[in-house]
Parts: sequence; C-alpha cells; structure tokens
Amino acid sequence: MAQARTDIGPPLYKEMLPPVILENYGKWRYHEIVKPGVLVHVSESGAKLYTVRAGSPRLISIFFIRDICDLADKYCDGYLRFTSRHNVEFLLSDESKVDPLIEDLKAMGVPVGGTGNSITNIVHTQGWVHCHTPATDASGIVKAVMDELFEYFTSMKLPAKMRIALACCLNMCGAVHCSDIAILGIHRTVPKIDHENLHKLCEIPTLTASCPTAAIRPNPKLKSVDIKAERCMYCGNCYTMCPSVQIIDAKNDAVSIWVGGKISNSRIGPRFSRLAIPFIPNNPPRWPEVVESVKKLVELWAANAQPGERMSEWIERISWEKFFELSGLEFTDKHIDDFTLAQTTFRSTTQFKW
Amino acid sequence: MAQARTDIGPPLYKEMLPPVILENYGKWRYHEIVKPGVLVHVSESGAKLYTVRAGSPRLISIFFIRDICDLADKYCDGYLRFTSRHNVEFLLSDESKVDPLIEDLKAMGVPVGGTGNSITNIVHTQGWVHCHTPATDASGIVKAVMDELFEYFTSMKLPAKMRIALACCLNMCGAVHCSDIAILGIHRTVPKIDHENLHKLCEIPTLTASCPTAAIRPNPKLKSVDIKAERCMYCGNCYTMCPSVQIIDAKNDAVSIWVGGKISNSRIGPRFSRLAIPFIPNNPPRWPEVVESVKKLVELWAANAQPGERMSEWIERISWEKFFELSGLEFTDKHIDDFTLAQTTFRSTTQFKW
Amino acid sequence: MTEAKKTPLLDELEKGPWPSFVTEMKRAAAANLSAQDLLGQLELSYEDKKAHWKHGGLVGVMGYGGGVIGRYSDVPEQFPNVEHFHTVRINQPSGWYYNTKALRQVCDVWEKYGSGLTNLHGSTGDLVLLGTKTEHIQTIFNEVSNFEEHPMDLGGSGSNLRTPSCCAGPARCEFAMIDTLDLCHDLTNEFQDYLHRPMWPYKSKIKISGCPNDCVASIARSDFSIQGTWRDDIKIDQEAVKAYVADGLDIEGLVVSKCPTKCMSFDGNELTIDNANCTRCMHCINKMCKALRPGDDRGATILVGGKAPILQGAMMGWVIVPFMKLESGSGYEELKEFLEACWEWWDENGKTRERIGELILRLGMRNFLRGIGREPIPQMVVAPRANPFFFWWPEEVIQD
Amino acid sequence: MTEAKKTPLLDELEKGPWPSFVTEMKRAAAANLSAQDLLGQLELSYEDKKAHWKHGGLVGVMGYGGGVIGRYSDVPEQFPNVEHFHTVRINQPSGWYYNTKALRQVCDVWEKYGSGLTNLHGSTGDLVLLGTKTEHIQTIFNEVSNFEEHPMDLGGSGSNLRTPSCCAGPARCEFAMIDTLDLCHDLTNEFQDYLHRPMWPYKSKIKISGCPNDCVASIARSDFSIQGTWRDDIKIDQEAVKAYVADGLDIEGLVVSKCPTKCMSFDGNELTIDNANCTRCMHCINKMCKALRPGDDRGATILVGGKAPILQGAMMGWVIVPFMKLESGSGYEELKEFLEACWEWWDENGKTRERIGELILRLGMRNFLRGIGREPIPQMVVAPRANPFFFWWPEEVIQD
Ligand code: SRM
Ligand code: SRM
Ligand code: SRM
Ligand code: SRM
Ligand code: SF4
Ligand code: SF4
Ligand code: SF4
Ligand code: SF4
Ligand code: SF4
Ligand code: SF4
Ligand code: SF4
Ligand code: SF4
Repeated sequence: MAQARTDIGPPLYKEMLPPVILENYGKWRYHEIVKPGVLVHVSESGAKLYTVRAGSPRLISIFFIRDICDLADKYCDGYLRFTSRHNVEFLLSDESKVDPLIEDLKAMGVPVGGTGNSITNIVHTQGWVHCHTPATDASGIVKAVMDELFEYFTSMKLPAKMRIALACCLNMCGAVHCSDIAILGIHRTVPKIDHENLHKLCEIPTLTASCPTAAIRPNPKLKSVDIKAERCMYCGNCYTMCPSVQIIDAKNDAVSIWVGGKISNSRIGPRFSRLAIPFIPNNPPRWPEVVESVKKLVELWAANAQPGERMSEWIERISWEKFFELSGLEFTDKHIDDFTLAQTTFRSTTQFKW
Repeated sequence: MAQARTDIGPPLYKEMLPPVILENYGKWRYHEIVKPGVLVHVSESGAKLYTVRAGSPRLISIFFIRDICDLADKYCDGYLRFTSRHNVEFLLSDESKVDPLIEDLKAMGVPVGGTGNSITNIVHTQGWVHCHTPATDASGIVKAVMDELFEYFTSMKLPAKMRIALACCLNMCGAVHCSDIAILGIHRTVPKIDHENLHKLCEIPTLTASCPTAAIRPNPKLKSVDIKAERCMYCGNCYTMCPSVQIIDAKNDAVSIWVGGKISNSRIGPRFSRLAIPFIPNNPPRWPEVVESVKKLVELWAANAQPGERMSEWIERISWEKFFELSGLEFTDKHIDDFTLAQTTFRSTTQFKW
Repeated sequence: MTEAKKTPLLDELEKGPWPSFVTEMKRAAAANLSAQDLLGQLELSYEDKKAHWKHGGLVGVMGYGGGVIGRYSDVPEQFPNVEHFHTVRINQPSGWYYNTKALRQVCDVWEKYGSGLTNLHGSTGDLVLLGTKTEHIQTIFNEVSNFEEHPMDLGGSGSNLRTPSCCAGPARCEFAMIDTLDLCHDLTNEFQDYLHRPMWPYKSKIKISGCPNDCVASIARSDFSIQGTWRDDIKIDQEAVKAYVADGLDIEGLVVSKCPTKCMSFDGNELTIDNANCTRCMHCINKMCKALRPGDDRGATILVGGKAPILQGAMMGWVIVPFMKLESGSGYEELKEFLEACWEWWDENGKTRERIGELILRLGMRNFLRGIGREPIPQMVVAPRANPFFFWWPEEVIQD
Repeated sequence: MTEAKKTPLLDELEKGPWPSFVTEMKRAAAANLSAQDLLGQLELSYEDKKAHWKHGGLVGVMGYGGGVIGRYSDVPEQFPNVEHFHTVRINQPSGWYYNTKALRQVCDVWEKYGSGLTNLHGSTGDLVLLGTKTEHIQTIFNEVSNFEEHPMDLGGSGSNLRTPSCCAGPARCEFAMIDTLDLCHDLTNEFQDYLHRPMWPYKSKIKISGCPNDCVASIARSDFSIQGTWRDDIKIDQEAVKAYVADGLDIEGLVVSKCPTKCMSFDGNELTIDNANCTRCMHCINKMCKALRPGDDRGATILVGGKAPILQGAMMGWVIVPFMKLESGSGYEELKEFLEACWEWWDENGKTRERIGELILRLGMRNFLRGIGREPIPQMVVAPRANPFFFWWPEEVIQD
C-alpha cells in the first residue's frame, strides 16, 4: 500500500459544492425560511438554492452516513453539508424535490427542522463514550433532552433562537459557556491521590502549576503532592496532567445547568452563560431531572420573553432576581462567584427588585 | 486643667439644629432651587428653610471660621453646616435675609453656588501641605481649577451635576475613584531602597506582602528587599509600610485625569472613573496643563451631553472610542487595563464604532 | 514674630475668584509661627515639586490609640516650627451641623495650641485641626473634652473604626428614609471603644446616606454603606404631576425615558409606575419631588466592602442586606449585631492591613455569609457566576 | 461474531423521536466487534455512572505529532475489542461541504479498519473517526491520504494548531463579508506544519465567521476569531422596506427598538440609519435581509484569546484588529503575518499549557501589543482601565 502523503491539507471545498453554488458563489441576495427546516437562498441572478436541515445524533455509524449519501445522490446531485451544530444540510436546486426528500427523511426517522426560532441540535462532547475525564455522559443526555424538546426542533414557535450545549467536564470541549442553556458535567469531590505511583507518572512542578486555585502543594516526604481540600473546586485539571490524581467519583459526579449565554453580536453582544442549577444527580439512562429542568427553563422563557428576545435578553430585562423568583430555582452560595472576577458580579448599587 | 474625658463621643447634633429644623425634622415635603446656591425646603407644615451654599477652600484658618460664624450669628441665629463636599451652608428661616447674607459673603470673597447642575467644590486631600506620600499637591490644583471653572459653580447651566475630586496619591483619601472627573497624583518610577537602614526600620514579610503585584522579594544577603522593576507600578504602598523604600521622585511624579465615575444610584448605578489622561507634569504653582485639560473635558461634555446626562451617561451613550475621538485625547497602552480585572474591560464583541 | 519668608509661587494662588487657601495660610501665619513655617515649607515644596514631610510617626493621647496623625518636617533646620506638625481629628457632630458657639470654642483652643489652620472637614468627615506640637496634643484633648457645652471627642485613625459620617438627612432633606443623624450619633457612641482603640486588622468605615442619592458617597468610601430605601409603592400626586407639565417639564424626555427599568409611563395625563419593576433609583422622585415620594415602608440597604484602590483596586460596597428596618431611636439592635458579626469575622480571619472587602474576596462570599450567618439571595449579585469553579461543603456530598 | 451483550439501560435511549446514537452504535455493532464492545462498555458506564477509559495515551502516525487521540479501556478483560480504541481526526473540507463520493470513501476505510462509528463532526470541526486499534492508525492515514479523488489529511491534536473551521460562508449565505471557505482552506494549507507537528506551549485554534452573527461560535471557541464586517454605510432599499411593512413586519418593535445603539429610525415610510453610530451588530440586516445589506468596504475584525474555562475561567476573544481587508484569493499576507507574530510572541513567552489569551492576561496587553507590533486603539476595550496601577516604559520617564 502507498505511503501516507503528509501535509496535503483538507480536500478542496470547491470540489464539494453543487453547480448552483459554484455559479452563485458570493452572489446570494437574501434568504427566506420556507418552513421549519427549509431555507431558500435567492441569488442576484435569480437562482435559488434550497436547504433542508435534518437532525443528527452526531455519533453516527457509517451506515447512517451512507443513508444520507443515498438521499443526497437521489435529491441533491450528490451534495450535502453539515452545520456547525452537527445537523445535516441537503442542498437542492430543484424545489420540487424538497418535499419528497423530507418524506424519505421522515421514513428514516430523521427529523427536519432547527431553523429560525427553534431549538436546534445540541452541541456536545464525548462523555462516557470516549473520554477519560467526564463527570457525566454526553450523547445520552442529549438524546433524552432532544426527545423532550422535539416539537421545538420541528417548529419555529419560540420567541427567538435557543441554543443548548453540553460538555461532560470543565474542559468544556462543547464550549458551552456562551449558550442559552448549557448542561455541564461537574465533579464535586477532591481528587484522590495515588501517592505510591505519582512520582513515576507525573512531574510534580507541572502538577502543582496545573491547579487554578493553587490547592496542590508538593509533599516531598512522599515524593507526591497534597491537595488542600478547602481550596479545591474539583475542576479536574490536575487529573488531566496526572493519572495518579483521580477526579472521577461516580457517587458525586453530577450535572449543572447554566443559562443566558449568547454568541452572536446581534443586538446585545456575546455573553457567558451563568449558573442556574448547581446540582442534578447523574441519573442514567434518561436523566429525567435534567430533562425536566431544561424543559422548564425553555418553557418559562418561551412564556415570558418578548418576541425576538433570546434567553439572555429576557433575563437581563427582568433581572436575575426575578429570574430566580419566576423559575422557582433555589439561589445558593454556589451562585455567588468566588473566583478571580467575583467582584464584578457583586451588586454595587442599591438598584434591585424585591 | 481637667483631665480628658474619654469616649464621650461627638457633640449631640440636636443641639446644632436651628428651631425651624427641630420643628420640621423629618417633615420636609419638597425643595426647590431658588437660584444658584440657594435652596428652599418646604415642610408639610408649610414652614420654609432656606439654605445658602458657599464655597470654601477647606484648608481654612480659624479666622475664616470666625468670619462665617459671624455671618451665621447675624443671619441664621447662629446655625450653619458644612456639606460632604466641604462647602458651607447657612440655614435661614427668614427669606428676607438671604440676599443680604449673599452680599456679605461676596464682600468676603466667598462665592455662592454649587447647587443643581453646577460644578460644586472639589473633594480633595492634603498634598504637600500635610502628607508624606503625595505625588502632587492638592489645595493648589484645586484652587487653580476652581478659578477656571468658577462660572460653573455660580451658575446651573450644565447638562447635569459635575463632581470633581482630587487625591494626591494612590491611597486616594479623596476617594476620587467614582467622580465625573478625577485628578490623581501618580508616581511613575520604582521606589529607591535604602538597603542600609531597611532592616532597622521595617519588617520584611510585611513589606513583601504590601505589594499588589508581588514585585518585592526578600534579599537575605543585604537583609533587605529587591524590587522587580518590570512588575512595579509605583503605587507607593511599600513606602507606606516602610520609610526605607522611597517612592517620591520629584522629576517624575505627575498628575493623571480620570473620567466618567458616579456615586448616586440615580438612573445608571455607581461607576468607577476611568483613565483619560495618564500623564500631566507637575507644574506648580498653577498647573496650567491640568487646568486646561479639566476645563476642556467639562466643556466637551457640556457641549455634547443631552440634558440630564452625567459625564458617565454621556460617554456610555456615545462609546469610549467616540469619547477619545471627540476629546482628541491620545489612547495609549496605559489606558488598557492589565491588573486583575483587565479582561472585563477588553472588547469581546465586534460591536464598536469606527 | 520673625519676618515671613517670601512666597512668590504660592502668591500666585491668591489670584482668581475662588477663595484661596494661601490667603488662609497667610492669615494664620500672621499670628502663628508654625503656620508661618508651614507656608515657607510649602513654598519650598512648590519649588522642589515634592512634599517635605518625613515618613509617619506615632503620637497620641492617653487612653486612645488613634485620633492624631504624627507629622515631622524633613527640613526642620529651615522650618523649626513645623519640626512637629501633628494633626488632631475631632469627631464632628452628625451631618456637620454646628452652632457658632461650638465652632468658636474649637477655634479658641486651636488658637492657643495649634497652627490656627484647619480642614473643615477631612475626607472621612472629621473636623481636622492641622498642625500642633507633640506636647500640646494631650492639652488640646483635655480642653475640647471638657467644654462645658458641646464637649468634643477625638475621631478615628489607625486600625480601628473611623469616624462615621452621614448626610444632611431628615434635618434638611425630604428624601431621607432613615434618620441618618440619629443613627450616626448612636453608632458612634455605641462603638466608642472600637473608634478609639485600634485592635482590628485595619481601618473600618461607616457612612450613612438617607436615600440612594448617596450624598456622602458611602458606596465608594466606606466599608459599610448604609443607604435609606423603601419597599412599598412610590406615592404619586397626579395633580402635582399636572402642575409639572403645566410648568413645562418634559416628563417623557427627562423622567420617563431615563427610568433605568422602563417601569414608568406617562400618557400625557396620568403617570403610572410598575412598582414591582422599580429599582428605587430615585431619579423620578428627584426630578419631581413635589409629585412623587418614596413609599412608607422604609429602611436601609447595607452594602459592605467599599474602599480605595490599594491593594486590589478600588471597590464599591456590595449589597449584603437588601433591607433592614432602622426606626429612629430604636437602638438599632439588628444593625449593631450585624456590624459586630462582620467585624468579628473580619477580625478573626483578616490579615494585617486587609479591609473587610478584600477579605471577602480572598475567602469568598460563601464563607463570609456563613461567618455572619446570612443566607445568600439573588439581590447580592448582578448576575450569578459564569465560571464553573464552585465549591461544595463537606456535608453536601456523599462521603465514602 | 459473538452474541451481543444485553444493554437494557441503553435500550431506553432508542425510544423517543430524536434519532438515537444507541441505534447507531447497534448498527455498527452488528458488523463490528469493537463497536459491540463499545456498546457493552457504555452499558457498564451507565450502570456504574462513570467512564471506563484509562487516562490518555500517546499514539500517532509517522511524521506527525497529532491527529490521533489514544484511548484504552480500563476493563479490557470484559471488553477486549476496545482495549485500544483510538480516535482519528480527519481534516474536514471548508464549511463541511461534501460530495457523497468523498464521504463514502471515508466510510469504506473506516469499515475496514475502524469501529464504523464516527462523529460528524467533532466540536473543533474535524471529521472524527471513533475507535480503532493502534496497528491500524498508519494504514488509515495511508489510505485516506492516497484517495485518488479528494485525498484527506489528519486534523490537529496536541500542542499545535488545531483544525481551523469556518461557516457556510459565501457558498450559501448572503451575509458573508469575507470568503470564509477560501480563507479557511488557505490558512489550513499555509500552516500544515503547525497543524501536524506540536511545537507550541499549547493548542491554538482559528475559527472564521463570515459576519458578526458568528455561526461557528468563533468568539467563544477559538484563540483567533475572524469575523467578517464592513466599514461603510448599510445599503437600504427603501422599496423593500415598504414591502416588509406591507407584509406586516413590526419594524419599530422588532427592528428599530432593538438596535443596540439606537442609531436607526423609521418614520413609517423611510428607514434611516446613522451609520457613524452603527456598531454593525447585524440585527437589522438579519431581520430585513431583502431591504438591508452591509456596505461594500468589507473585511474582518480579529479577536484573540477565546478559550474554555481552565485555568482562568472561560474567555471570549478580544478585539485586536478592528478591521483587516481579506480579499478572496489574495494570499492573505497581512493576516498570516499577524498570526505568525502572535504565535511567535506566544511561543517565546508562554508557559506549558498556557493559551495565548492567558499569556496576554499574565504579561499584559501592552506587552502583547509591543510584541506583535500593533498600536493600542480604543476599539480594543469597552472602557479604559479603572485602577491606577499602570506602567511606564523606561524610556517614558526621566532617568537619573
Ligand atoms: C448553518 C449554520 C452555519 C454553518 O456554517 O453551519 C447557520 C446558518 C444560518 N445562520 Fe447562524 N447558522 C449556524 C450556527 C449559528 C450559531 C452557532 C451556534 O449556534 O453554535 C450562531 C450563534 C448562536 C448564538 O448567538 O448563541 C448563529 C447565529 C445566527 C444569527 C444571530 C441570532 C441572534 O442572536 O439573533 C443569525 C441571524 C438570524 O437568524 O436572524 C443567523 C443566521 C443564519 C442564516 C439565516 C444565515 C443565512 O442567510 O444563511 C442561516 C440560517 C439560519 C437558520 O437556521 O435559521 N445565525 N448561527 C449553523 C447552523 C447550526 C444548526 O445546525 O442549527
Ligand atoms: C448638601 C449635600 C449633602 C450633605 O450632607 O452635605 C447634598 C444635598 C442635596 N443633594 Fe446631594 N448633596 C451632597 C452631596 C452629594 C453627593 C456626594 C458627592 O458629590 O461627593 C452625591 C453623589 C454624586 C455622584 O453621583 O457622583 C449627590 C447626589 C445627589 C443626587 C443624584 C444626582 C444624579 O446623579 O442624578 C441628587 C438628586 C438630584 O439632584 O436630582 C441629590 C440631591 C440633593 C438635594 C436636592 C437633596 C435635598 O432635597 O436636600 C440636596 C441639594 C442638592 C443640590 O446641591 O442641588 N444629590 N449629592 C451634599 C452637597 C455637596 C456639595 O457641597 O456640593
Ligand atoms: C486627612 C485625610 C485626607 C484629607 O485631607 O481629608 C487623610 C489623610 C491620610 N490618609 Fe487617608 N485620609 C483621609 C480620608 C481617607 C479616605 C476617604 C474617606 O474616608 O471617606 C480614604 C478612602 C476610603 C477608604 O478608606 O478606602 C482614605 C484612604 C487612605 C488609605 C488607603 C486605604 C486602603 O485601604 O486602601 C491610606 C493608606 C493607609 O491607611 O496606610 C490612607 C492614609 C492616610 C495618611 C494617614 C497617610 C499616612 O500613611 O500617613 C494621611 C495622613 C495625612 C495627614 O498628614 O494628615 N488613607 N483616606 C482624610 C481623613 C480626614 C478625616 O478624618 O476626616
Ligand atoms: C473530540 C472533542 C469533543 C467532541 O466530542 O467533539 C474533544 C475531546 C477532547 N478534548 Fe477537547 N475536544 C474537542 C473540542 C474542544 C473544544 C471546542 C472547539 O474546539 O471548538 C474545546 C473548547 C475550546 C478551547 O479550545 O478552549 C476543547 C477544550 C478542551 C480542553 C481545555 C482547553 C483549555 O485551554 O482550557 C482540554 C484539556 C486539554 O487540552 O488537556 C481538552 C481535551 C480533550 C481531550 C483530548 C481529553 C484529554 O485530555 O484526553 C478529549 C479527547 C476525547 C476523546 O477521547 O476523543 N479539550 N475541546 C473535540 C475535538 C473534535 C475535533 O477535533 O473536531
Ligand atoms: S468535555 Fe471533558 S469529558 Fe467531555 S470530551 Fe471534553 S475533555 Fe472529555
Ligand atoms: S481538581 Fe482542580 S482545583 Fe482541585 S486540586 Fe485538581 S486542579 Fe486543583
Ligand atoms: S491621597 Fe495619599 S498623599 Fe494624599 S493625603 Fe491621602 S495618603 Fe496622603
Ligand atoms: S510601589 Fe507598589 S508596585 Fe512598586 S514595589 Fe512598591 S508596593 Fe510594589
Ligand atoms: S442622601 Fe438622600 S436623604 Fe441624604 S441628603 Fe442626599 S438626597 Fe437627602
Ligand atoms: S425610582 Fe427609578 S426605577 Fe423607580 S420608577 Fe422612578 S425612575 Fe424608575
Ligand atoms: S456567520 Fe454570517 S456569513 Fe457565516 S453563515 Fe452565519 S450569517 Fe452567514
Ligand atoms: S447593524 Fe445593528 S447597530 Fe447597526 S443599525 Fe442595524 S441594528 Fe443598529
């Protein structure tokens, strides 16, 4: 077999574009959402490109890929794309093929939607499927939540877009920190140290430096380290650096929920998500408490936001104190920041609502 | 002579209140500004209290105090007060005495004003008169600035209140950090260490701990300390702890100007002042560059703010980038924060004005 | 008297319309040698562009640990009369109200034993007597504390409670929702020991404003900022609203549109306030004080942690107690217990020269709240945390 | 094939309307032993509530330092076929556009040498092949890089440039103000060495959005966020505005009143924009894309420093270059020089595992700007500093 060719880079995108795109590249004039999951982009030339957006579990087999390739061959001259949120997009130049494609997708059990004021796919990570530091699973929660919020994927009845993301540990590979609703796996106990093996596997200076709160100190006697328990907030970064510092604790690992983040610069600028629920137990296979909490938050927002208001915009208008009142969520000392920028979240004004 | 009576506390305020106040204490219904420097408070009972506010240099002799006492005896039954910004307030129950009092004040060279949309007295500190750490003088600059802004003290033609404050070093005894315009003395060079005497006068652990940027390290060989020059931002706190670490440097000590702070909760909440001009040389006796800079800022704001907009509200509406453009002030790397909360001042959005 | 030195630089500061501190110094100098030397030394500072005082120096009165700031000239050969030049802080009466008798008797003492120069007032609020010799300090205190009428005491300095101060309050202001004068007086008397005998990690300040206009800048300048507020509805006198309209007030532009929560509306006739969304910023009341008044359920919001920039950058107080009833003359037990709890926690945990706000940041709000026995509430923050680095108490997790 | 283990817990996740990853795993498991064991091990995780993977493990292909994530089961006795179960990251084409040929040939390779399971796509953007044995890794790479049509290369992992990604761009979106696809492709090719051979303090990511809607979340998820923007006036088609009104769009409520700078107005007939005060947030254009279009002077804003929370809390990128022209096919020299300058400074000064944003915070923006040779401008900040702790360069002060 041939040797690998290195540094050839990714395949050229131009080879991946259907003719209608090549002809109208950079010439799109406007778009419309024809119906949930279906976009039409109209070119300056008058040409039209139809996009059918279909949900995907992201963790897919080659058989699923072949299935959608079959559909793309049948309806789209063999062209399709994926979105930044892991949906599949079929690119059609022939309007009459849109509905038949949707029919075929339905038959396959693949939903169409995720456009406009909907809840689109949940950006997520590996979880128990393929990572070593997760505090929870990824795909399982995502599936359970999307089942429950399904109607919001296939319709566009919400006040605005709703972007949900999940990361299974504080490394936040899903970069969930700017989501309308973020689901985040958290560890809750101080890592356990395997003093015997630590010095064989890990460099102590690197390890002590890895702790954001300087909780780790060398223990020269044991050729190991100690963790000052009251300083540790269980981020797990020490474990990333050193397998002898075990962060996983099945009895305590859990899920937290964050709200009010945003990425786009549209209207108010990007925002970080903020802590709503510090603790929900891991309850596989369907995490009913997580699903319920997310659903309640979605529906509270949907019922109260003004048209066009993202979660963040709604909360900022009514205030966080009203958010906690309306949601009935408990406000705890965990909600009060105590990390490096804490003081910027404290209230330095007498202005607040009762 | 009698021995001191300790812990007797301050004189009772009730003994200091004129009858009209004692009778209407807590019963004031509303007030009006009769004219610049003159307030009338009207009680539920219909009683009226006139206040005449007069400017004071704050650093005053007992002869000045006796002069104003004479006036208070003449017009106010012997009652007067001072304001939180060091003005004198004469408290009158007889409206007909207001103008004669003002005449007498004028004759004494004491201006009346500082009410409503004016520039009132400048809160300030000791400076060269009575402190050991100042980077500039206090009373001298205040006098020069107030001379120049005099018309704004005696009139109410500004868009809103304008509060100016001065502190002669970073200890900020004038608590200038939330002022519309703050004038702040700054050191600009690394303290010089008297290695010979340091160990006699200072405790080294306390000294190293005193540095906000951890620039000070023990030098056990010299029984002294060293300062990492590139970490030192000349706050002078080490000097406060230890006379052998000399911060004063007449060639480089200087003045900086800060804008857009606010205290009251009215409309937008309290705000910190932010750096406008990092450096103006000390130029006694009248600091013409400081005076000029402050005046320009006042007048720029006055010309551009909407009615009712404090400096902060105006700048936040137009944006800081427009403020720098309109003011013509140079934007330097000093304006960009690099202390602990720096990242909260960086721009994490594509939203800005050209 | 010796001939006064020439002061060409300072003379420049006698020009111009604003009253001149140089003139005041000269008035004092004409009668007092130390004032004369102060003038001379200040002229030298104007030449040299630097202060001519040595580093600090401890002086005081018997039984107290503070109240006097020691100051020594670094050019005593040139200005022997300011070789010592200490400042005496006299605790002002609440709200800086005086009768002339009280002021005059201070002037008399100061004429005898001091430079004749003062600050009315210092930034913290004290009546500051500027410049005396070590040997006079006790005498001055003896005399002022023995005034037959209005005897006076020293204010704070050093690592103790600093002289509390308060705004004009109900004596002169219709907005006062707490009796700032009574409260300030009561607290100052209650905590005389803390005020006079430094025993804490560092200074601690209390400032009291009768309403959220915060006319004593308490949020920026004190560890404990107490600001009057209310809980019920703003009272509207619609007739008076109409009178404002008739007088030409642009209610929409200057009042309604500037309401921070947009909870007001004016239909040209009636003014409506959605009180549940009002954050009591005072703006509408300020602008229309004849028509609008705060509600009747009054008390105070207490913010903790305000201070100047060193070490961690300036801080403004943070809401810890959103509302506390503070009835005039009630003894203020709840507030005193609150203050004692805060000081106790701070005293136990604070490092030397660590203000309470800095300690709260170092140990975290959760430890502070536990320490003083208060529950967390959303009003304490503008927003919950954005970082996932939060702690669990041992009892909250499953232990092996 | 051995009999598949029972998976009662996971079976619950085949219920419900959203397509099921468990179903996908089972499809793969039916044909592949390692997929079968993955399913079994995942069921075990669902019982134990924890992952069953060992800590890390380094594996790779010849000549590269990244592109493969090593993964080993901690229960290999039970699930021998996932004893090794490494992930291969394939560099996706710009904008995730594919033809079916390209996708099918990857599937074929993965059928032969892998679990048959994938992520389309990974969070960074790669086409992720989930689970293979150590011995197959090189073979897989050999095969994909030798595809006759659309040969493929590995993506990034480790302390190197990570696979850049970009939004749908001008291929499918009228808002694209830069050619995101061309730019992404060009940069990826330019920096192949950085992508494949870890040599930096830590990872570095680039994401490219055609406009400030930022559909690839670049500001939150990349060290270098490149977002299309414009400098001249928004183009208004007043006829189309009228058509929106006729269609019943509430322009005042949904567009004008939501403009963040209030620089728009609509008199019922004509829409006016005060472009000098527009901050190009895209909102009005988004809502009325038939009537409003960005201006013609187009380029990008570049924000630096975005990243996930560990160590210092999550960061979003900060404006460093407010505007840079990025003409399609131009070679993008200015941008490349900028990136090289940033990386060089970071590489020289960064500690191990310190992202560039963290380094900027540690050394200060002023040192970063000097290091890369850019002038400070107000657009970099939302507000100037509030603390007085600023530095002077030695040449700015008078030396003795
Ligand atoms: C396909 C995709 C880009 C890609 O390269 O894959 C995409 C495509 C479009 N986006 Fe987006 N966005 C896509 C991810 C995003 C993201 C990133 C994310 O969610 O992680 C954002 C930032 C989200 C955020 O702010 O938290 C994003 C924020 C927007 C916005 C601004 C929304 C707002 O806050 O007002 C618009 C404008 C609008 O919809 O009015 C927009 C508009 C659009 C338009 C209308 C652009 C166009 O004319 O083609 C596209 C159809 C939108 C729709 O779904 O209704 N797109 N868009 C991504 C689809 C993800 C999915 O599968 O659902
Ligand atoms: C006398 C004094 C209180 C005292 O105990 O000494 C005082 C007295 C009054 N203040 Fe004040 N304020 C006084 C310092 C302050 C301060 C503190 C400071 O400047 O250091 C503030 C906060 C300033 C800030 O926000 O930076 C302050 C913020 C206000 C405000 C809110 C202004 C705003 O931002 O909109 C009002 C309401 C108004 O004027 O509409 C107010 C209102 C008033 C009223 C109208 C209250 C009343 O009905 O009596 C008084 C006359 C105001 C006037 O001058 O027009 N007072 N006021 C202080 C006079 C200082 C001086 O000599 O000029
Ligand atoms: C006299 C006064 C300034 C004035 O001209 O009014 C003053 C003068 C001094 N202050 Fe102050 N502070 C004065 C009010 C303040 C205020 C304002 C306030 O209280 O409202 C502040 C800011 C608020 C705060 O406390 O944070 C203030 C923050 C400081 C600091 C910084 C404290 C901090 O935590 O950052 C220091 C440094 C120190 O304590 O070592 C300081 C230290 C000093 C010292 C004692 C300098 C020293 O280390 O020897 C100054 C003595 C000067 C002298 O010779 O008289 N002074 N000092 C004020 C006290 C007069 C009075 O009692 O009424
Ligand atoms: C596969 C993927 C998650 C996914 O399911 O999509 C992933 C998986 C891992 N990430 Fe990630 N990261 C992935 C995208 C991200 C992102 C999102 C992004 O790039 O847009 C982030 C946040 C953005 C950022 O870079 O800050 C991210 C932030 C991290 C971090 C924290 C980095 C930091 O500076 O804070 C770590 C920790 C580390 O590097 O040691 C990490 C580490 C890891 C490791 C390598 C854990 C480890 O230490 O071994 C995970 C390997 C799992 C596995 O077995 O495959 N991953 N990681 C994503 C890469 C797929 C791809 O190439 O397309
Ligand atoms: S978020 Fe954490 S647990 Fe999840 S894939 Fe990333 S590193 Fe692994
Ligand atoms: S888990 Fe995080 S906080 Fe705790 S010791 Fe490890 S690195 Fe430090
Ligand atoms: S601000 Fe500094 S120099 Fe001025 S009085 Fe206070 S401590 Fe002294
Ligand atoms: S002046 Fe300030 S920053 Fe410099 S060494 Fe002294 S304490 Fe540290
Ligand atoms: S703080 Fe309020 S109550 Fe006190 S003087 Fe100012 S306006 Fe009046
Ligand atoms: S007090 Fe302030 S928030 Fe309340 S109604 Fe008036 S202006 Fe609005
Ligand atoms: S970022 Fe802008 S250009 Fe790119 S797909 Fe989204 S809306 Fe279109
Ligand atoms: S792009 Fe945004 S800021 Fe500019 S006019 Fe439109 S809505 Fe306003």
